[in-house]
Parts: sequence; C-alpha cells; structure tokens
Amino acid sequence: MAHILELTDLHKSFGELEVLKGVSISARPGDVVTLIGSSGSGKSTLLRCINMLEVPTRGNVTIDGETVALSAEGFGRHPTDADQLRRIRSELGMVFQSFNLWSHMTILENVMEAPLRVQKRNPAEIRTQALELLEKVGISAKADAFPAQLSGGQQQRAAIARALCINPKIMLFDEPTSALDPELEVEVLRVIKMLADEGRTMILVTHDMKFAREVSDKVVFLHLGKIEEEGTVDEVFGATKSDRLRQFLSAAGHA
Amino acid sequence: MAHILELTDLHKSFGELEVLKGVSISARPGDVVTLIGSSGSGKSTLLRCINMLEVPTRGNVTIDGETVALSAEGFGRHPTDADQLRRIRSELGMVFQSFNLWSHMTILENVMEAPLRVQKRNPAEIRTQALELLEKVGISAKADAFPAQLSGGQQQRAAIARALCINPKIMLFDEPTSALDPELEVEVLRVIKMLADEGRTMILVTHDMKFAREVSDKVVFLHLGKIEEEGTVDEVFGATKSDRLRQFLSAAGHA
Amino acid sequence: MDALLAIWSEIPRYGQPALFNLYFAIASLPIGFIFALGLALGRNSNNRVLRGLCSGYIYAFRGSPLFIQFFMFYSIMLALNPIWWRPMELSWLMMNPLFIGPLALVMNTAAYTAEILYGALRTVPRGELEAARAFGMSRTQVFRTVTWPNTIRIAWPAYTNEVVFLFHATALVYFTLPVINAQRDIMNTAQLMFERDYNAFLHFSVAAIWFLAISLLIFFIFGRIYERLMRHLPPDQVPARPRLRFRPKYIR
Amino acid sequence: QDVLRIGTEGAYAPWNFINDAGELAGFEIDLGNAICEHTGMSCQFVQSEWDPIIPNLVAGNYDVIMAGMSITEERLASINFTQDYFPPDPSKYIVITGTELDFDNLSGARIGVQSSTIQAGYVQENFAADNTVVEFATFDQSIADLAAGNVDVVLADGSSLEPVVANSGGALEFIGEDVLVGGGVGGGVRKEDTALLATLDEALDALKADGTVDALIAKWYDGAGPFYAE
Amino acid sequence: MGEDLAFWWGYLTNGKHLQWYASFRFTIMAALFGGVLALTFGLLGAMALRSRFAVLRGIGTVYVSMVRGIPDVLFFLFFPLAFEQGVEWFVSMSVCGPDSTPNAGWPPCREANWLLSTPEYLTLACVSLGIIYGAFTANVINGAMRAVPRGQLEAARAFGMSDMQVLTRIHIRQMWIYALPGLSNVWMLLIKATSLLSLLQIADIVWWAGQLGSPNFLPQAGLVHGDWRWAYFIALFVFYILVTLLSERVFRRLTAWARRGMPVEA
Ligand SMILES: Nc1ncnc2c1ncn2[C@@H]1O[C@H](COP(=O)(O)OP(=O)(O)OP(=O)(O)O)[C@@H](O)[C@H]1O
Ligand SMILES: Nc1ncnc2c1ncn2[C@@H]1O[C@H](COP(=O)(O)OP(=O)(O)OP(=O)(O)O)[C@@H](O)[C@H]1O
Ligand SMILES: [Mg+2]
Ligand SMILES: [Mg+2]
Repeated sequence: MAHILELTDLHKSFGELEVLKGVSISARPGDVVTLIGSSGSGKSTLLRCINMLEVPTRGNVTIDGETVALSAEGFGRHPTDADQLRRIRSELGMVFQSFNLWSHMTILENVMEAPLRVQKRNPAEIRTQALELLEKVGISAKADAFPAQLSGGQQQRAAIARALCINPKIMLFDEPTSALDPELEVEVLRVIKMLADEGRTMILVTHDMKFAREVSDKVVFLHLGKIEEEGTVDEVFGATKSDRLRQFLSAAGHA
Repeated sequence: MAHILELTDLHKSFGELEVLKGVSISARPGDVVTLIGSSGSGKSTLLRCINMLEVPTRGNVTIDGETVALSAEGFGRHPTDADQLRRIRSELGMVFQSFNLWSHMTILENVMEAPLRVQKRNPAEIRTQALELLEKVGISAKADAFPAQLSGGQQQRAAIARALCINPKIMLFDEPTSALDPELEVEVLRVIKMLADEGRTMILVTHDMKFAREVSDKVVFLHLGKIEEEGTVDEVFGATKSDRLRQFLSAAGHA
Repeated sequence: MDALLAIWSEIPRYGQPALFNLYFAIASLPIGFIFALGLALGRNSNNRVLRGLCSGYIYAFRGSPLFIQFFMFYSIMLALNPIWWRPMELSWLMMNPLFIGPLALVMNTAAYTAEILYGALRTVPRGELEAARAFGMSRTQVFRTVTWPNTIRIAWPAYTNEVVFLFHATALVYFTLPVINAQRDIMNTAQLMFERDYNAFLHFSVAAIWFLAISLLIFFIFGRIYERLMRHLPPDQVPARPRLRFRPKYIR
Repeated sequence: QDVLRIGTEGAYAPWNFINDAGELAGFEIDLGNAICEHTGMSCQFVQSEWDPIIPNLVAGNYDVIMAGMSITEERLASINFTQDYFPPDPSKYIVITGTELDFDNLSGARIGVQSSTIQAGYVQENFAADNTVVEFATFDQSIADLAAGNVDVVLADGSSLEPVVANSGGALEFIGEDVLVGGGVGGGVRKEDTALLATLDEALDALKADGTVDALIAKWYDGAGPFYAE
Repeated sequence: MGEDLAFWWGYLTNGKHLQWYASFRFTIMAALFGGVLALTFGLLGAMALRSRFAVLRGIGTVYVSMVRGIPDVLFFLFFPLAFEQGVEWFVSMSVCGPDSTPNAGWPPCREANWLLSTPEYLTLACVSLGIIYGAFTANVINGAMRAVPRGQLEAARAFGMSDMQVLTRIHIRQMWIYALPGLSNVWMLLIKATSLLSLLQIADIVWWAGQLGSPNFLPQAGLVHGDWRWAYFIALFVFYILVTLLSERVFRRLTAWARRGMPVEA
C-alpha cells in the first residue's frame, strides 16, 4: 500500500535554534502514528510542519503522493503554490491543544465554516454531515451554543467534529487532552479511540503513554529534534532499546 | 503537651455558599497536619481562616493558647484587636500556591521585609538569618535577584525562606507545589520534607498523596466543608473507613 | 431656582447649533473608520515600508494637537486654493468649513481609530487564526472568518470612547475655521452669547448639558450594539461595557 | 487718573499692528502716546481680540478703545465715543485684479468681512440673501483668503485697504463704488466715564489744533489729509 | 545664496520672531505646572474613588466621569472664566454699594472687577489643565491600584503588616508600574492641550504663529509677504510631534527602570 504521508528529512530552525534536525516519517492509510518525547523535543513543531503552519527550513512533505511546493531551502522559505497549499490543508484535519474554536460562532457554524468557505460544498449537505458528526462525538445538543458555553471536553469534541467535517485524509492531533481536567479527558480520548478503530489515518502528539499504547500502530520517540527510536507499540514500549526512551518512559510514570 | 493550634467549630460562608460547615482541628508542637480533599472542598479556605485572611463566620482560632479576638458572629465579622492580629500573623509563616513574592523587591529584601517592618528586629541580625535561610533552601546565589528572574521552584523556596525568617510558630502551606512543573516540584518537596524532619509545626494542603504519606503526623480529609475522616497516615491511607475517601484516593491515582 | 429656569429656557437655543456638531461627527466617523482599518492593517503588515508609513501617520496625528491640525489644514488648503482648487473649480467644496472640518477630523480620527484597531488586531487569538489557516482558508477568508469579527469585538469599547471624544472634538471646529452665513456650533454659540452678557455659568452650562446628553446617547447606542456583539459570551465573561472603560491613550 | 489703559487689536495695519521688531505700532499707537503726553498720563496698551473688544472695555480691562473703531449708533448704545480722530472713512470693495462684479444684482458671490465690524453689518443687511458672507476673526485673514481666492470680494475700511492694493504688486484692486457706513473713527469709553471722556476730547482738540493729528495721519496714510487744519 | 541665508536669518531673528520663541515659555510652564497639578488632583481623586465613605466615592466618581461627558475645551474655557466671576462676585458682596460705580454687564460694580492679564490667565489655565487631566490621572491610578495582584497584598497581610504598611510598602510601590503607561498617555494629552492657551487670551505659540504668518502689505510694518501661515502651523505640528516623541522616550526609560526585575507582562 502506498504511503499517504511522507516526511523526508525535515529540518526546522527558529533563528539560531534548530528544533528539528532531519526527521523522516511515513504513514500508510489507516495508520495511527503517535509522537512522544519530552517537552521541547519538537513534537508540536513537527506536527505543524505537516500542514505548513511552520514551514520546514529543509526537507519535504508529501501528502497522498503530492509534495507541497516550497521555495528554495533556507530562511524565508515559503509555499509557492497557494492553491495547492489551500487544497492540501483542507485535506488535513488539525485538532489543537487549546481547541481554538472560533469563539464568536456557534458550534454548528464552527463545524460548517471550512467546508462552506474553503471547499465550497453544498450548505444543506454540509449541515447534515455536521449534525451527524456532532451526534457522533456526543454533543449534538450543543449545536447552537457558543464555545464559551461548553466545557473543555465538549469544546475539544466540537473541534474534532470541525476537523472531521472537511473529510480529511489525515487527522492531526497536538496533545488534544493536555488542557483538560482528568475527568473531561476521558470523553475526548474515547472519541479519538473510536476514530482510530474506524481506521482513520491519524498523527497524534500525546503525553499519555497508556493511551498511546492503546491506539498506536506506530510510535515515534523524538529527542532533541531527532527520531531516537520508532516502531510498533510492542517494539517501543516492550523492547525499549535507547536509554533516553527508557528514562523518558520511567519519568512518565510508566516503567 | 499543650496544643499549639486549635480550630474550634469553624464555619465560613461566602454569601449564600457555606464552604466550611464546622471544622475542628488541633495540632501539637512539631505536628505536621496534612489537609486533603477534592477541589472546592474548602481546604484553602480553612487554611486562610487560620491567619484570618478569611474571617470565619463562626468558631474560633487559638494559636499557642491565645484566641484571636473577633467581633460577634455573622456576616461582617472581623478581628477586633489589630495589634493582636498583627502579632499572631507574624507568628504564622504562610507559603502560597503562587508564591506571591513581592515582585518589586529582591529575594533578600523579600525575606527581610516582614521581620524588619512588622517585628522591627535588628537589621543586621535579620540579614544574617535571611542569608542563612536562603543557604538552607539552596538559593543563596539568588539573594539579589528579583523574583521574576527565578524559576518557579526557586521562587517557592524563596517564599519558604521568607516565611521561615519571621521565626513562625506554625508554617502554613497551601498546595506549595501545584503551580510547579514536576521537575521543579522535587526541590520544593525536599525543602518541606527537611522542615518536617526538623520538627516544625506545619499545616499543609496538598494534592500529592505520596508526599502526604511521607511527611504527615496527621491527615485530615475534608469533604464539602466537613471533616470526613482524620487520623494518622496508617489509619487514613491504610485502613480507610469512608467510601468518599476511598473514591478520592483512587481518583488521585493511589488505590 | 432662577438660574435653573434660565438654563432650561436657553436649552432649545442650542438645538440647531448641535446639528453642526452632529454633522461634523457623522460626516467624519464612517470614512475615518475605513481609512483607519487600512492604516491598522498596514501597520500590522509584513511590508516594512508600508508599516513605517502607517505607523508614522498614526504617530504624527496622535502626537500633535487637533487644534493645530485644524489651523494647518485650513491654511494649507488656502495656499492650495489658487493653484489647485480654483483651476479645478473645486473651491466651493474644498474651502468650505463643512468640508475642511470633517477632513481634518477624518485624518485625526483615522489615526486614533487605527491605533485602537491595531491593538485589537494584535490581540486576535493566535490559535483561532492558526485554526483558520490550518483549514486552508485564504488570507481574505481568514480575515472574514476570524480577524474581523474578533477585532471589532475587542475594539468596540475603545471605539465607543473614540466616537464620544471625536464628538467632543467637533467643538474645536469653529474656533479655527471662519464662520459662514452665521453657521455656528454649540461651542461657538456659547462663546458668542458669553461675549454679549458675560454669563459664563449660564451659557457654558447649557453647552455642557448638550454635549453630555449626546455623549450619553452615544454610550447608550454603542452599549446596545456591544451587547449584541458579545452575545456569544456568557454574561460573566463579557469584558466591561463601553461606558465603564476609558483609555486616555485614545483621546485627543 | 495716572495710567491710561488703551485697548487695541494689534492686527489692523496701519491703525495698529505689531511691527517686525515685535512692538505695537501704527497711527493709533502714536496718537495714544501723544494724548498721554498731553494729559500727563502714562500709556499702557492692552491687546484684545476684535470680537470681544467692547465687552472687555465694559468689563474694565482697559479704559479706552483705540482700534480703528467707527462711531456708529449701534455702538453708541453701549459705549460713548470721543470726537473722531479720523474723518468718516469710506469702506471699499477689493478683489483680485480682473474680477468683475455687478453690485446691483450681486448673487452667488462670496463676500469676506471681519466679524463684528460695520462692514459685516452692512453686508449682512444688503447681500446676505443671495450671497455667502464669510466672517473672519481678523482683517489679515480676510485679505489672506481673498488673495487665495477663497472669497470673491472683501469689504473693509479704505484706509486699511489702500496699502494692501498699493503693495500687492497689481494682484489686487478696488472695485465698485465706495460705501459710506458709520461716522469717523473715535476712541470708545465706558458710558459712566464722563470725566475721562472730557479729558480725551480736550486732548484731541488740542492735538488737532497744533497739527499733531494731521501730521500723524499724513505719516501713516501715505500723505492723506490734512483733515483737521483750521 | 549667502545673501538669502542672511536674509532668512535676519527675518527669523527679528523682534516678532524672538517674541514667538519667547512665547514657548507659556506652553512649557502650562505643561509642567499643569502636569504637577494633574498628578496631585489625580492622587486625591483616586483616594476619593477608593475611599470607604460613599460620599467621597460619589464625589470621586462624578469628578472622574466629568471628562467623559463634556469636551475638555469647554471646561478649559469655562473654569477660568467662572473662577474669575466667582471671585468678582465674592468681592462685589463687600465692595459694591450705593457709592460704587454701577456696571452694565458683569461684575455688578466696577470696583469688584478683577483684571486678568497673562500671568493670571496662565495660572488659571494650569489649574484648568490640572483639573481636567487630574480626572484622567485619577482613573489611571485607580486602575493601577486595582491591577496590583491580590496575592501580593495578601502575602503582606499574612505576614502581619498593618493596612498602612501594605499600602505604602507594597500597594503604591507596585501601582506605579501599572500606572506609568497610563500616565504617559495623560501627559501626552496634556501637552497637546497646551495648544489651547490662546483661547484664554494668552499670546502663546499658536497665537504668534497666526500673527507671523498673516500676510502683510504695509512696508512700515515690516517685510511685505503673502499668507505664510501654513508654514508656521506645519512648524508647530512638527514641534508637537517631536515633543511627544521625546516624552514617550523618557517615559519608556522610566517604565523600564520602574519595572526592572518585574514580570514582563502587564
Ligand atoms: N515560533 C517559535 N519561535 C521560536 N522558538 C520556537 C517556536 N516554536 C517553538 N519553538 C521552540 O522549539 C522547541 C520545540 O518546541 P515544540 O513546541 O515543538 O516542543 P514540544 O515537543 O511540542 O514540547 P511540548 O511537549 O512542551 O509541547 C522549543 O524549544 C521551543 O521553545
Ligand atoms: N472569596 C470567595 N468568594 C466566594 N466564594 C469563594 C471564595 N473563596 C473560595 N470560594 C468558594 O469556596 C469553595 C471552596 O474553595 P477552596 O478554595 O477553599 O477550595 P479548595 O479545597 O482549596 O480547592 P482547590 O483544591 O481547588 O484549591 C469553592 O466553591 C470556591 O468557589
Ligand atoms: Mg507541544
Ligand atoms: Mg485551594
């Protein structure tokens, strides 16, 4: 099966600081890839490079066989094909740590906004799908509420519905539960688990090792901007090779 | 041995909301009393009643045999003897969750302020003691830095030194580590542990059950403004009686 | 008692002059706002030249007195009259206080409003912007979906103040521009009456009452609009309503 | 009375103005000083804006107005005037050279005047219906706006306009017939100051008789006069 | 070329221009004294606003709200005139009688007349500015007092400091940091308001600019020239921008100094 996502030799520097130092990852359709690593290791940056919220200073991103067109390497590198970028982004559903729902729109409007404006699909059809998705993540009762009226867990589920409604080829999650209280976390993890079971392609940054074990097809351990270890759950958690990973896992309360 | 702290039948309401519903606690010199309970159970309020940052609507506080003089019970109750209040407060060293170091003073000035202004002790003598205390909590190098230039853990240790410098009869800690990253937490807990081992009287609010086990002479479990269970570490953690406490402990990751 | 009666009976006399103040405010606010939006976006842009120009403009017009700006505009327009306006047969418009007044006010309010909008632009939640970009929205779509709605909500209380203070600033117009066909605003009328009978308490009080009443009306209307704008937030999370705020930064 | 406080505008050449040295100068300044010398008082000049110049006199900010003020019935209602020290001065229309105006059927013109002057009153009365009257705070501003073409014509005292036309290098010229409004120019005093009025009149009599007034007029108005020689 | 320079130098240093330059002193004095008064009234106003007594709070609120409802020009004109008339009324009570000279307008008799000239007007202008911008200052200081984090005050109380000690040792010390940006803004306002002095018959920089720029056709009065006011007003425009730029620099330094060691935000 062909790769749906390929990251080749990604580098990213912020000024002097080199955060990613050559990372290559690939995923097949249906894969759940989990990125783990200590704080500052570059997980978020890597994830944000996938949809060009950060433009990698070197290396390429290929989604479903299409490589994002970028200008020459170095600082000031930028996507050269705005249309392509827009199209590719609208195939990637991103869920942020802090939800980032548009606060002045109702939940339903939030979910419908991108399909309507970016994909320019039929409003009635989007509406049906949006309501179905809200049903699916369990907050259909809140369709007409504003984000501020929802709990954190509900907001995150709405954000997931919003990302799903563009029918993305890949879902990207950046620590989707770390801004949540433990009780609320559970609901969101359940929704993500459900998506994994459905066979969606997902790239997931998480601190929750237990959860990573449950859902991952592949686990990638980032350390100081490099892949220190990668493999299946059993390989990474069961037969840990690197000392650094062992140390990290023990600090994460999971020896 | 006489009690150094006695709280008798404390009640506290905020408007309609009754947060403390009759709490009595006593401590002997050298005791470490730990308050545990879920969020909103009234732990902070109880601690703040001890030094009258919140004035209890009913009940009394007695420190080392001296009862804080308060006006008649009910709303608008207030301390009637300003001198006594000042004296008693300067015998209670409080450490806050968010440190509350005075941001416009250096660390050394922070530590020296209360002994100098409130206790009006000899500046040279205070200075010597302050430097010793900073040494003891391990941040003597930072004496002339401003709080904002320190890490959270260093700030909290400075706050502990500040509280110690008034030679308090009792130290009060309100979740001293919950605003800290796990790595920084360790340093602060080590300092508190050291104080406990020295035989200081301490009242400690914490969420960290492991730590509570280590240091406590007495554990008090608050639930909805009442004491649901209290006793030694072994009694409370080992032979838990109340269902509520069992539930709380299991949620706290400590079955 | 007599004094109150005198004030009461003088109030209607300022009705027509008040129309001039209202005209100056209403003629300059919408144009000033559009101009300000351009300036704010320019100041927020990545283009250094554009950013410098917009910042410079905003600084100059906020950093100097409106009183002098009026004199300056009038004398510049007058100097341009023989070489531009007359040959183009635009004198009737360009030299009219009813045009120069709003012109100076537009230039001025644009700078103040731009500062407000710029401040608001900077506080648009980054996360919401990123979310929009992550979904593949184009620049204009991001502006429509996230930037604009957030900006206007954040800026509204400060803008309300700007509107009130711009209205107050209209009192300066006839201190600086010639009076045509006895067209006088509130302040000018009060001044004229004062010079007749030297009754400062009466005339200036009445003028103050007019300004106060219209200011309150503006606060009321803008407060209503604010409530509508903020209906997406539970009441306890809505920032202070316009009438409660005031920021000297945005006053001339 | 030792000090005579004279209220003047300081922006109405050649009557009263501030010269390049930054001092008050002009016909009325010289005349005032001559009066003071004659009466043995010391002169103190007080500058006032034109518009409130009469109220300021009434309020007591100075004792006499010498500001090229024509004696009119309307002003006599609120203050007294000394005898004139300048004969009735025809008002003149001034325009940019080449402008044509038909004063009999004047309409659609922009007429500039200094506010609160006799000319302002005259224009309001005769032309306001079909024309635009633009009132300026000072004489200088009215000329500036005329030269810049912001008003079509200005009506003002001939005595002040003469030097303007003469020194405009042909850019400005008189037009139409002179207008006679108001009496001569005199000093304005408060109604109740009868003693001061008598003193000033007596001084003016003397200064006219010895030719001082005529000499000053000739000095400041390009050799005009003599008006008061016997 | 040299002749031109000499001519312009001569023109720009003639008596009229020297008076113009000298008149900057009014503007500077108005700004300085007005500023000091504004700070004084501001502190008093803030104290009133934070007072325990409802009456004082009411007075403070009315004072602080005043500037929001009516234009500052109006107050700037009204206060000196009203003050003058108030004094005259007060004097007239004792002075005016059957023997005194009656007066048509105000005051009732001429003996009660208070003659205002530039020094008095300037003083009153400073007080006006002080009152108007004192209201803004009061608001800024009040806001800054509230911006001091509660925890800072609580910590002080927990260590037994008296209310006075908390106020002076912690609250006011930290207040300045939050107040400085606001005070800077009020100061800019005040500087800009000094352009209004000519409305009170003070021959200030704006009045002189108008005089100097007005066209002159009488050789006896000096250089014959057309309408140059635009040049003079542009000069003033630039002058004010430079002054505000300079004050902003100073305030920025001051703020940086005041908050050394403090958290960056706020
Ligand atoms: N926009 C930026 N400018 C400068 N440095 C940045 C920027 N974004 C991230 N960094 C730096 O890059 C490094 C990696 O950041 P990143 O957010 O990717 O870490 P992370 O692995 O996601 O950590 P965490 O678990 O805390 O979220 C950090 O040192 C961070 O300070
Ligand atoms: N100043 C106050 N005014 C009104 N309500 C208050 C106030 N302080 C605390 N409360 C309420 O009192 C209850 C108990 O608060 P308290 O801070 O004592 O809880 P806690 O046990 O310390 O919780 P946590 O573990 O979250 O700190 C809460 O419901 C809180 O909302
Ligand atoms: Mg991250
Ligand atoms: Mg608490």
